[in-house]
Amino acid sequence: MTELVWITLALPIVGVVVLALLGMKLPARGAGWFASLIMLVAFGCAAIATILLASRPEEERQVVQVAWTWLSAGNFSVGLDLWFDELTAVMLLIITGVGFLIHVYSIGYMKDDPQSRRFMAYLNLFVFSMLLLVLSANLVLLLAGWGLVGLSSYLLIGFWHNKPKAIKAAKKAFIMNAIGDVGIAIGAFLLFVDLGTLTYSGIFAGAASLSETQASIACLLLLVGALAKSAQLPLHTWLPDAMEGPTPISALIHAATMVTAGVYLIARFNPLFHQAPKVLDLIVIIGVVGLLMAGLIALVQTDIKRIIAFSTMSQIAYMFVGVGLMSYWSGVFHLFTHAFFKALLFLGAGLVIHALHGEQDIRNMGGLRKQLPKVYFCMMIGALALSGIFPFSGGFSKDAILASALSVDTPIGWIAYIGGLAGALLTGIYTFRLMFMVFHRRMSPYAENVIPHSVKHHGEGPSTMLWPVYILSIGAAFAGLLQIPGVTHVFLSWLEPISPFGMVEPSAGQEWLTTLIGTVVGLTGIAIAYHLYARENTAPELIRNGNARLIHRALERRLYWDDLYEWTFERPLQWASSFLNRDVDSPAFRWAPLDGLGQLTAFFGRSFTVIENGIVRMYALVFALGIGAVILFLLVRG
Amino acid sequence: MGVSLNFFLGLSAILFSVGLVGVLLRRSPLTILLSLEIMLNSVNLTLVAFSREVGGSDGQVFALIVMGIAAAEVVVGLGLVVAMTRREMVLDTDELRTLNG
Amino acid sequence: MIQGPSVDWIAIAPEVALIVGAFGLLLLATFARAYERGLSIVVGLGALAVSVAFSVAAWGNAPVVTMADAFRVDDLTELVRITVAIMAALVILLSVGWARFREHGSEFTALLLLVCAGMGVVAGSTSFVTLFVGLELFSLSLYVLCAFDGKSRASLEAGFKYLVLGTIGSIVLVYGAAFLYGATGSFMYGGVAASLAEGGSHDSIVTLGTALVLIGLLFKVGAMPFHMWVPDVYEGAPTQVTGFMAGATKLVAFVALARIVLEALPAVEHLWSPVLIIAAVVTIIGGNIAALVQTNVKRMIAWSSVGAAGYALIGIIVNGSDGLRGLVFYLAAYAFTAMGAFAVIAVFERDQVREKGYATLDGMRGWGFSRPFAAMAMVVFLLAFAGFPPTAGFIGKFVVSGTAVTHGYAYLAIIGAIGSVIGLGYYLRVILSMYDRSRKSDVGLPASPGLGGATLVILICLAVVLLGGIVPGILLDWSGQASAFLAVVK
Amino acid sequence: MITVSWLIALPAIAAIVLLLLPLGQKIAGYLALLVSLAVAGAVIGFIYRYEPLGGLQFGDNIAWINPLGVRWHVALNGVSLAMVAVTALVTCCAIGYGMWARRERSHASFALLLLTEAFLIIVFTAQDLVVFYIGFEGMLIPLLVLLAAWGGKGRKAAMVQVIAYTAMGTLLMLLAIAWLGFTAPGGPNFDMVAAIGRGNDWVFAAFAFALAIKSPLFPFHGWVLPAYRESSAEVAAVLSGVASKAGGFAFLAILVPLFPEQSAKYAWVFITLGAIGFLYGAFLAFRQPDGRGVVAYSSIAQMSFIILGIFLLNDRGATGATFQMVNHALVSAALFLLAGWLETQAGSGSFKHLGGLARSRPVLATTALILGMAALAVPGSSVFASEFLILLGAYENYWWLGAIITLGIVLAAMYMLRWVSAVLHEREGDFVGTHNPPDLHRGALLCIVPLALCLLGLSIAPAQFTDRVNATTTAMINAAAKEAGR
Repeated sequence: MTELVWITLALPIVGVVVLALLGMKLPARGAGWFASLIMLVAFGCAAIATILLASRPEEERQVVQVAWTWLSAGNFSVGLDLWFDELTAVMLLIITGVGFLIHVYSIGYMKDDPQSRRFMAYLNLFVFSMLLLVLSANLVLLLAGWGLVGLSSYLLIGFWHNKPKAIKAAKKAFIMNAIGDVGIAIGAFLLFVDLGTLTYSGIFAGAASLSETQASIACLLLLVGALAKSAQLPLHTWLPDAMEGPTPISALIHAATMVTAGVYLIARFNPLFHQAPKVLDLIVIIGVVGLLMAGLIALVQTDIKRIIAFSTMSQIAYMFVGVGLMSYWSGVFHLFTHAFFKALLFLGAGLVIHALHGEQDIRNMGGLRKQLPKVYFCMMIGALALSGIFPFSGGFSKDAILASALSVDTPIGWIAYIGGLAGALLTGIYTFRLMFMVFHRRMSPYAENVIPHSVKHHGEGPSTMLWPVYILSIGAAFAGLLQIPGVTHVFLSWLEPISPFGMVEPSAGQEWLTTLIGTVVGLTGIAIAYHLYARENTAPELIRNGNARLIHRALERRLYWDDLYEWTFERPLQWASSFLNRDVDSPAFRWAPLDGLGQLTAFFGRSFTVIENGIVRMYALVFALGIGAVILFLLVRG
Repeated sequence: MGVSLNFFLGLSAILFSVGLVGVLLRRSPLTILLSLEIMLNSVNLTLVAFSREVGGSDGQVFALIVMGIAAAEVVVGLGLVVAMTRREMVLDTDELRTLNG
Repeated sequence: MIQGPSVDWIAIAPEVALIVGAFGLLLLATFARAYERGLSIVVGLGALAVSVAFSVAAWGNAPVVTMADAFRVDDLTELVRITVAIMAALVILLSVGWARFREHGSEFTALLLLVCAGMGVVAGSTSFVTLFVGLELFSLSLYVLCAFDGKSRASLEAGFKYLVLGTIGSIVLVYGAAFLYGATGSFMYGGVAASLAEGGSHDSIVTLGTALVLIGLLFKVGAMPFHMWVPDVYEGAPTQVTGFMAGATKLVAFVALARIVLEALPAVEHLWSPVLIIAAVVTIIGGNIAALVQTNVKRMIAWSSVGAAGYALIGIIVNGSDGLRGLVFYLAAYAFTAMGAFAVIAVFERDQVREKGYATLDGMRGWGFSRPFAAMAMVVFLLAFAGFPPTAGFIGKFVVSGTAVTHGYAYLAIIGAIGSVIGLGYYLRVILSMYDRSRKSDVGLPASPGLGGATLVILICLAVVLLGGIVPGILLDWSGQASAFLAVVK
Repeated sequence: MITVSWLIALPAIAAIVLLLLPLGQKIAGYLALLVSLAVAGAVIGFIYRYEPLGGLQFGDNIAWINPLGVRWHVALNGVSLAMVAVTALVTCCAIGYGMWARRERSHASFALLLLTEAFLIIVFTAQDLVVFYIGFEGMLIPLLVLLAAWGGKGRKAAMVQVIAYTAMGTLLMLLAIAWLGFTAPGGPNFDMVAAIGRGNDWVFAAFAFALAIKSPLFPFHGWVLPAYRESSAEVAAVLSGVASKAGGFAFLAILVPLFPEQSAKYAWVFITLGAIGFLYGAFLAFRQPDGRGVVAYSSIAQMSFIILGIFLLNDRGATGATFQMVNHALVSAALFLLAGWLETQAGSGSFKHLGGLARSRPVLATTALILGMAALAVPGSSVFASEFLILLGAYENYWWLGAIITLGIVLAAMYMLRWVSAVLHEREGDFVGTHNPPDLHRGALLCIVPLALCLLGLSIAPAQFTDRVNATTTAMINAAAKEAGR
């Protein structure tokens, strides 16, 4: 079984090496299919490994294997250790499964791009990094994976590197993630100082011995990493910009896998977070605020991918709420379903954009359901799942989180519950605003121009792009059935062993109640969206009148977070750097020794040689004065 | 023994100074050579004076040697002056300043 | 019949050989003017070889005192004799292609041999009388050698300036000796020391005498503020003579200074030590900063040799056995370095005959590409001046400053270090200029007359400088053996 | 049996041969390359035979300058071995690059590079203080001549800077060495072992001053930017890659073991300066107008960081610092070679004129990216591993210090990304349009790839490195750590 896991981990890096070395010698399509095939095999291995894991008795499902010592110094040593358990298996399946689909999709998506081989290599690199992240059995290796996914994310966001906006977005993402990396690194240092080890088993075993303060500080630092990677408040600003990258990337990295790593981290470190209940509360608060804020901002965005991006942020905030409430299973469950429906929405959006020759503004779309019926159908499934409508997958998972909040029955729980329901309303509105503006209402002039031609030539899109969407639709529609309250509990029982302290499990009654309320709220949101957007884009007039205008503007500027960071960090940093360069380093360290000392010495030299004027009488005079000086000196001294 | 040592020493110091001032003030190479001779003679005077004071003839012998060497000195000096004249150089030491700095 | 002092002819054989060679050469040359150049080379080198042979044979023997105890032949004397003779031989080799040498080779060589003889006398003198005689013997000959390039006004100017100032220096020295004689009743170093040790040494005549003797010697070594002659004379003199002066004269003057202050004046260390310290500090700093602003390379090295004199003074000030060994090693190494550097300049000057250029920094631009060997050797010599490993200059600097640091004169060593840093600044200007790409010609220059001799000189100096840095053990041993004959105060 | 002395003699003799014999440029190049490869091969042999717990190995200890008690004592320990290996590698690459770039009078430049290598190996292997000094000061000569003869427009000013800074430091160190050696009990003795614990504060200060300049440690870094900017690419690679490591190496291998008391007493000075320098260099790198400026200031930052790691006086810090020295040597050497290539091909290294080079130049883009990512210590890279160790060491002693310097890591990410995108990405610069540089040439690539491969190898198994040096670094800091009470 562990061999299969190793193979799963190794395959993508083999892909990277092969693609990098063969490079242009490979036909573009061949490279795409090769990378996809690798992912398929990896998925197969992961699936078989999961089945083998499931066939073991529950207490033997935690496998740790050390390959070799990676780094050591004194009594510090970390190895290339694999950790394979139920949580890892879920992540593994999502990464390789969704990863495979998106690889296939990319073949079609990138078929006209001359650099598609590079794209495929980057994709494989990302998958490898992500697998490393989830498979690691110690914090250093986790950090390595954590950083490498950041790197691949950087490479892929900036894939079209002649677009300055894309490069700027890529850098922003990388730097914000670097802040997160640093957070985790410091957390690791503190844990090492406190516990003397960085392996999961060591940390989990020693967690109980930590004081609450120690545990809280360590958890806070890990949380910094989680927030940065999962684009949660206040480190979220990179995610919307990251939409400058190719759409498959948005689907894979910025929806299905990488951004959920924060949730994975918290779930993984649940024994540690258990020691820091205040941090868990903080996570819930951040989640609630984040999901509401992202939902509100999503209401007014006009870029189709940005809307989905803010929705991603909002949905991950739900997961944070779930894990923050110690209902780890529900958070991961939502992560699981979200991978399907959000990847689906992104890929669907990609098809729309493809059909519109790269147009991303939903105001330039409209009425596309006739031209793109299959896409419309699939995206509708995704939209319903996202809005949490029973019986689509999102409904089950989101309601599981909210039901957990209900069952906790603390002030925090109630905040989460009510906030989550409000978020569900927003979700319904912004999701269907998107759906109605893209697929319903009258077609915009731009779309009218482009679409007939596009559909005539390409249909709805190449089959490599359509089939992944179909498969994801099936997942988005039915993945929730794994966990029907009171009927099936595959997910819960599968994940239960990962938390030694148990998890919050709502009763079936609480779940059904929440499902009912959630569906009603979601449908209400859809109704509002229908009222506002289904026929004409009436909302702008509505909102731009009166006091709502200011709010609208603020939401459009994403509540000024970017401006805040620009004025508090970016500009002061540049200013300080320029100041140090111009006014400190150059005069104090580079100018002074050179010109100052050198010129001064030369000046002394020149003044001094003035008496060496060539006239022998002068020389004799100096001689005479010297004689006088020496005699005087000796006589005066005694 | 009417004249004390200090008188001789004083005289020699004056002679030395005269010679030195000559070197400092005069610009003719020949005068400078003359001034040098005066200085040498002040040394000789000192030597002889001390020789008388100390007893023995060492100082006087040394004075003789100094005289001999002074003669050689002048020969070399005059030779140089002659060479300078033959190169049509101005016999003014203040003009001898192509070498400076 | 007057009873002359007993003379140990074997002991003074090196000087005798040189003097006989000098006069023999002059005689022979009058009869064979046509062969003047060849004769000069053969007789000159022969006399030097005989002189060296005698010295080498006596190396390691017990010291011999002769000439009415006024002359002592010990290993220090031998070392000076040998070094000076080798320097003179190098001068002859370097002069081979020189037009003046072809015409007046016998005079030049004879004077050179006399200089060597005088220096031998100075090195071994234990009396102010012999010191003065030796000093004047080599000084007078040197004045002429400096002015020897009759076609050059600068050469005459240099000779005259050297004569005037050098005479003042000698006068001051004798004047001081006279005062010491008056105070102690002796011209012998030993006698002076004994008398000073007995009586109180606060007598103002002693003070005056000490001061004047010191000044005379500081003049000869070219220490500040009695250095004024050095740049002009070094610049104006024929380059090979400059090399000889920078190397041999300095060595001899320092040996004389060391003998006097350590053998004659140990009782008045409180008088000479502060003077030397101040002179050392002023000389190191002054010499180097003046060199920094020079544009003529010959003059620059002249100024740097002023600085080097200051550095060597540290060895006397410290005057432990380590310090004196360092001093002797430093000076011997310096002699070869300076000779090598001036030999390179001589090569350059011959290349520049048509342009009538001096060895200015500007004139040297790109020259390194035309004469790669000479230029590379110059780099080594300059690095040796600056005290970089693996040259003898490094070992010299290391031993001198090391003893200073360990004997409580760390501040002098630090001053020396500052001087070295400034020194690096101008040595590198020369290197930069030689390898300036803005004016380069790949065309090799034609072989100028006498290049072979110059190349040989450069090679010899290079070998000594590098071997002195790479395997300095033997040279250090010799220096130690020689310096052991200097009394150590304290 | 091959000893370390061979490693020194081989390049030195080859250098002399190259200088003296009138060989053709091509033959000279191949000869130099062959010699550097032979040295590298011998080093690989040493690595293979090295016993991590065996103390000093492959050494020679013979009488040399008897009157001064100086012995030719050279040998390898773990740290030396690492530094010698990296020196051999960087020299190969530098010579290879020089061949590719077809320098004028290249035989002289190769000879000087080999001479530099010989001196550097002396520095890294010397067990006698005078021998160490000879290497330390000696390497300045070839480097300065290389800078002077093949440097850029501002080379004269750069040289003055280098001299003003380094010469003063090394001379003071010479005085310190002299004091240590001449006052040794039982006659002059310059063996390092004999000097342990005998120094006083002043001697320590003189040593530290020289090493701080060489490294450079803030605030003695003024010479770095001009020197790195004006040197030709391969010289800059050697200078920043290995020559600057002589300072860091000597801090760890000489200063700390020889002056345990002072090292413990004044550790805070170096830690403070190291922390300031790390942030300062990062801040300055952030706004440099060209690639060399960025790498120069990042080198200042990195060296400050390394010295900080050494003076943490714990296993993690010392091993991490050693590792970081090797990593930084590889990274900065490769980056300078790349920068040099860019300058020759695009006509400028200035960000103003560059940009968009990634388009249709996949090899260049990949190489630059890998190096850039290694330089910013992307987690999982060997640089990350070493920085992690140093930071871990910092946290063990002073958690607040670790917190401050982690800021520098974020800054590093910012300035390296700026470099990557300014060269490779965004819009095409005007010089890129006019010069239309090709993709990275195979010749230049061959010089950079070995460095990058080493980085990759070290990323995969850094423990292969740390296991070999652990014992040595522990021994080096042991006494000082005891003094500091750790």
